[in-house]
Amino acid sequence: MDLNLTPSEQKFRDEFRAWLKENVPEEWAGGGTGSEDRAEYIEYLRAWQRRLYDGGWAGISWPKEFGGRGATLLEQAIFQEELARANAPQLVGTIGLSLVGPTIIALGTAEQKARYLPKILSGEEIWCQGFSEPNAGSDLAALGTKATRDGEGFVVNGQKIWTSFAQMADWCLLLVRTDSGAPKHKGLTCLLADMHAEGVGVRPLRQMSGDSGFNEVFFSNVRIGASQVLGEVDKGWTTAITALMNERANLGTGIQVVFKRQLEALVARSKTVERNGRPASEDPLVRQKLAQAYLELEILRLNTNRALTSLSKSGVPGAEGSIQKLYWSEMNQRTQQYAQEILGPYGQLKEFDRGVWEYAYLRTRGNTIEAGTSEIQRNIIAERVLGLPKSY
Amino acid sequence: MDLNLTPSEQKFRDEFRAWLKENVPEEWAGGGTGSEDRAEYIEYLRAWQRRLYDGGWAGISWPKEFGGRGATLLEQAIFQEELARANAPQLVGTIGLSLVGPTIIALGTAEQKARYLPKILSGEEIWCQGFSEPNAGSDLAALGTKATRDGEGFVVNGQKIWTSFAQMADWCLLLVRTDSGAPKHKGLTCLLADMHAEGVGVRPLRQMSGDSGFNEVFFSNVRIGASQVLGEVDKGWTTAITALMNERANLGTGIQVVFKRQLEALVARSKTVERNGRPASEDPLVRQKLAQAYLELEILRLNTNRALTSLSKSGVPGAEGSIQKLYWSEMNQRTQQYAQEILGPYGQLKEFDRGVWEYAYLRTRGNTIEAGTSEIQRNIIAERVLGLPKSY
Amino acid sequence: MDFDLSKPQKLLKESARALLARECGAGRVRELMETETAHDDSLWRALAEQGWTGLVVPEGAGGLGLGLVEMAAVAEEMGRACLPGAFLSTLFAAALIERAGSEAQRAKYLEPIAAGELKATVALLEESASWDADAVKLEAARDGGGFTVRGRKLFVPDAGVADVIVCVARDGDALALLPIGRGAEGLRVNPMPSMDATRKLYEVVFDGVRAAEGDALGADGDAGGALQRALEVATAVLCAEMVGGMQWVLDTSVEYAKTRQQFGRPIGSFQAVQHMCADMLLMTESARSAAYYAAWALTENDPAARLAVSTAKAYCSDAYREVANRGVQVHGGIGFTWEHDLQLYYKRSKSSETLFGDATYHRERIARLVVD
Amino acid sequence: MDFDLSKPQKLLKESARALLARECGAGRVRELMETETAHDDSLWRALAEQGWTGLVVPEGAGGLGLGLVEMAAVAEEMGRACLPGAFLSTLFAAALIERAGSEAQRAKYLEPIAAGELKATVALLEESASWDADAVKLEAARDGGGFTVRGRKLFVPDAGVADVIVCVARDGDALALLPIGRGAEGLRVNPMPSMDATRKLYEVVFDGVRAAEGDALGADGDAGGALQRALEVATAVLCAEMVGGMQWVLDTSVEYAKTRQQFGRPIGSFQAVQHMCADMLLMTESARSAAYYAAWALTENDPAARLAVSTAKAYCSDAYREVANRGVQVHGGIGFTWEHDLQLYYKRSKSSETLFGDATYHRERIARLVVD
Repeated sequence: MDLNLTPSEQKFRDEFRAWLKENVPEEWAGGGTGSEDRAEYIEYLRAWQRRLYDGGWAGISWPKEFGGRGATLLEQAIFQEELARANAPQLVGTIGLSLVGPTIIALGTAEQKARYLPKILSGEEIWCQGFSEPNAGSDLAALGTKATRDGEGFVVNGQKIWTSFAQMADWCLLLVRTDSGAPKHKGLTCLLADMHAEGVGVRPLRQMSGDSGFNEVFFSNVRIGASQVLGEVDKGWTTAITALMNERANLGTGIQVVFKRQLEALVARSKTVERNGRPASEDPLVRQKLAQAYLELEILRLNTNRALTSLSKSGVPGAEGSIQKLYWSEMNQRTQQYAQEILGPYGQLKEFDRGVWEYAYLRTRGNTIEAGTSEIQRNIIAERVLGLPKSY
Repeated sequence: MDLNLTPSEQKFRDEFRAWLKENVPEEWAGGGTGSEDRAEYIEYLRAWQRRLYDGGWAGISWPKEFGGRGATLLEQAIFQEELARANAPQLVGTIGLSLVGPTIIALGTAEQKARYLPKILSGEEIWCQGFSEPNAGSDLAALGTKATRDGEGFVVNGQKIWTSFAQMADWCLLLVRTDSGAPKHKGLTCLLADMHAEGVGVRPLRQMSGDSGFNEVFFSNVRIGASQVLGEVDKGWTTAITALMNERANLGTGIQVVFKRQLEALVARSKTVERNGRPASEDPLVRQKLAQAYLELEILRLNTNRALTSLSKSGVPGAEGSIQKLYWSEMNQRTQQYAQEILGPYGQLKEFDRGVWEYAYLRTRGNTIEAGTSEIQRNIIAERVLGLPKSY
Repeated sequence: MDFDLSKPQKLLKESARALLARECGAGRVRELMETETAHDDSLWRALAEQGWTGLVVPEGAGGLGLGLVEMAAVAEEMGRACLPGAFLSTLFAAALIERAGSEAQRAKYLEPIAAGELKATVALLEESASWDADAVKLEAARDGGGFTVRGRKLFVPDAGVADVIVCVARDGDALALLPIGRGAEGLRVNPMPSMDATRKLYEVVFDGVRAAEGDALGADGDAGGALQRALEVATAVLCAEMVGGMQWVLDTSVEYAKTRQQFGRPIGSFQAVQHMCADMLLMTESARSAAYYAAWALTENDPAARLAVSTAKAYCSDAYREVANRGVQVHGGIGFTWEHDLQLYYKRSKSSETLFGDATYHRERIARLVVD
Repeated sequence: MDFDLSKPQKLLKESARALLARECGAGRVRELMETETAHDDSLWRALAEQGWTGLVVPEGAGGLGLGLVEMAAVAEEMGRACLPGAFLSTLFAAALIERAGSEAQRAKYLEPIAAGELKATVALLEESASWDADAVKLEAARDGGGFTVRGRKLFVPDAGVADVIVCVARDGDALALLPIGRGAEGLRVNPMPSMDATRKLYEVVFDGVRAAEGDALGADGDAGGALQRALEVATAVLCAEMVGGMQWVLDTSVEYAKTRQQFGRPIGSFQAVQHMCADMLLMTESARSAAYYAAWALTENDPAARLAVSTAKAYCSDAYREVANRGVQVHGGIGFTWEHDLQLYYKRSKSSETLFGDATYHRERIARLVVD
């Protein structure tokens, strides 16, 4: 057991940290471009990814032969942490980089690899992921978007939901039903769908927090060629699982830095808001809450490091992702509740600290739902880790 | 809405309170007889019930024609509260009075009523309830104790568990399987079993708290006559449900007084134990815990009063009992945990306050298991109150 | 003992539900959220026509003179409808005026309030955000037979639409309760946009606002006591309102759990969902017991009333939030959208949690009464 | 970075599990519970033969000189076996002697401790039951080149079997750490029977007990610092022990959930039970991360070590209790019996919760480091 970084891990971190110091745009420090224009904003993010690419920092987990850096799992974690620590702009190509790219590498044809991978890395093409549907959330395999045969290709009709980045995406990793007669896990196919094709519509989905991080995507007689099948026809469930494994292997290393920054801000705020005539930070109840938030976050960091070690050694993603997701999502909800209790009515104001507490409290509520509800995560842990019999 | 007692309720309360003042044995104030002798202890409790009977305070919920007092539901609650308030000895005949008696009244033959009811009232005969088995806990209908036909009567073989009062009981309301071929709810029969019959064995079951409130009861070729069937042969599930309804209609009105006394003791103790160099009662964290314990108990009292009102008006016991049971059992566990946090290591001592905190903490752990686990109560609430579909 | 609404109380509650369903559906609530004050004249008139603006105002002052249990029954339905606007603020102010006002002052304010012609609020909180009267620092400086107030109040609900703002100021060791009319010289009201847009909050700036000595309420000297009692009344009514919100969330979630299918079965057949719903029921019913008891105890002037109010608010503050949390979880993604009405209740649960003091605050009050 | 036990560490842990399974099965634990001291010579010899009594004792003092990660690995297995007796007490005392003792004192005590010939404990708590050294009031009165101690200590673990009791007393502004031998004149040790009978507590009465000035540890003046560091070591080891207990409860509950049938299915197929087990896993693994990190940080003299220890103890205190609570609930009635071994772990979870400070205590320590 040695929790220090190895010299080569340190070198990786220092190198990337130095690069970020040079390259993170100054105007981003406030968390945005300053511009209200949506198209400009997207171009800005594309340019940022392009810069990472040019610097050799795109696809760091990808094998070198596909233009990646072939980094270790721990280096990937360091990469995410450093991005967050530097308060770098959002990675607009994240779905392509962490989910679609690795799946194409695993299951794509030579042509698909040549056609799509370089543009994912360079940020020239942005991807989104079209899996969930209004009636297929936790029960993903129940999805109903249909692709019917049309000559060599398909015609797609249906609706997807909770699609991040859809409003700026060029392509979509789309899971559709190609055989309605088969059992629900059997007749699915994964397609590489052009988001600019005729018949594709995107509607932003406003959240209770007021912003629109997700979208609905509508497919109305959208034609997709045979060369756009990823994996095999009617074996899309395998492709989807490969993609989801890649998603769940993301242990949330970046998000922890964000949490840490929020907690530091809360500690600082606790010294300026009042409780019983003195700074809240001197109130024993507030202190308990701050300490609990601190220790839970610290344990998240430690759990992550253990999971990284274990994944690095086994090479096989297990249920670590579910454990991490369950932990951080519920932790974050508790912490934001503590923040509200500490800040009192200030925490609800839209103009106190630019509304970050109000926003975070609301946004956090989605954490235990998105990317697999806490209930689904507990089922996975019970069944896959503990070997308990299936509950349904 | 009027939360005051009506004049007749007040009269009832005052009368019983006065009677208790005269009749609760002084030596009981310490919570026991002072004698270590088990047989003596049981006799003592029987004598106490006899005294209640002679005073006209046995079977207060029973119709007058069967020797009861025909009291209203609220008067029954007052009765329980006053017993607890007066710190009166345990009601050794409680299973007979609140569970077996009402079931015999509802389903028994004229002979059974004549034979059993008076002796339940007088405390001459003590009853226990033989339902649960090692393999039939939450799933009661899975029970396997067998009664095979033998001429007009039955021969019983099997084992019961969690049987309170078995070590002192004269009779047992025994649920057995009379038809192994039938679906599990169908082939059951309820018998009135003589605990002194040959082949009946009782083994006290020690709890983690060290005492033995429950027993195992073994039936080995025990002969039971045909006249001892309560209800109909193979329709014992109906009889059992009638009995359980009577059990669950007990809303825990007595136990609240016990909780109140414990909380008062905890508040008093919080003034003598230290926290950061001053009485714990001045520590803001301790104060929050005491207040939370107080308010939860107060709400238990209010919920009970609402349930009593609703039961009185509808006359039909619904899921009120499940709601009450779920609430008080989990509340009591939280409160005992607060007590431990407030008392620190003192709370674990067997000789601090005569070990009541140590005992209560451990004993409380059984609250969410006995008389229907919290999981079963939540199922009942979800399905019977909220109308959600069955989960299994 | 009868812990149930009487027939007339039940009728009142049913008619409130019907009226609010008609006049204040979710669409209307959303429209009002988007306005500056969340107030709507025609809706207000509808409430007033029912007599609700004067429901607990004494008959002598033009009200219905009913008790707080009746008020709680109506408030529960208001909470169920997530009624926007100044009802609770006006009720708080009216309760304060009733308890601290002279006969003339009561006539002056309560009659138009009962008639629906006057909306009011109480400006209490300052930077400390404390609900303790002791924390009031804003000074009512005495000069020439009157007061001059300079400073500001924060988190004042509905100040943007109130015709009268009762300012709680410090007058030496005592409190001065100064009703300041809208448009008074030196008075400025600035929005403080907050999570719950159905209950708008404001900063109220007093830039040398003057009040005549005779305008001050609580001239009998117990302004502090009157404020305390009025706060208790408003808190009990808020608790009843919270119960109504919880009931809406519970009903809506149970309904969804019965119909939403996943894995070929309604999600309500999964124990995890079942048990969440069971807990929501338990909390909602417990909150209801506590809220109505507080209302009853205040009406009866029961010595335990103060304790009953803090018990209710401490419990309801935690319970509404937890019910709302579970409601969103049962709904999954759709419950997290702007489009779904759950968000209205989710945000209301949060604003109600802190209004008139959160659970921690009320637990400390309980401790003072049962520990000290 | 490698957050995993090394091969030798794993081997050590496996051999500890095997030995404890052989020497300290549940039957043995129950026998020892019923004794006066929960100590057994042959079991102690078995531990000593493995070198565990000197595992973290420096090689120069006859120990194995291993680090706290190795100790944590063994302690985890001890917790899994619910090992009764004075191991942790002796480790605490040894850690204190190692940090506060002169070379001669270290030789005098650590060598026999490592050899398994000496058991020891530290007498710290008094009536206040506080783990803060500042709360120590028992006075070591200086007289004629020595100390006289009059008063009592409470909740001293294993004092009934310790050959040496290190008494933490007040010497003006400083602390005096006085090793008092069993049988010293004026020393009385009275049992304080407590919930967890595998870890016996005692009142230790000092009725004019004398100690020579040269016997006192911490002559270099930093007795307080040494006590603090020793407490941290003992706390980290206790946390690892708690992790082992959680793992036992988790494994046993999962096994039961797989086999116990109700309603024609294993109860582990009910979501309510599944989710309780999933939470138990999450807590056990989180506690493990925290405990091993604390052990590692202390070994490395990491500046964050103090924070790591309080993080681990605050989390483990809550987690072991909650895991044990769920363990009983999953088991139902049988888990509540004396007969079932769960009760051993249930009670150990409680005694461990308070030993060396409960979660509230350690959270306040964390606050001092991260808030102030």
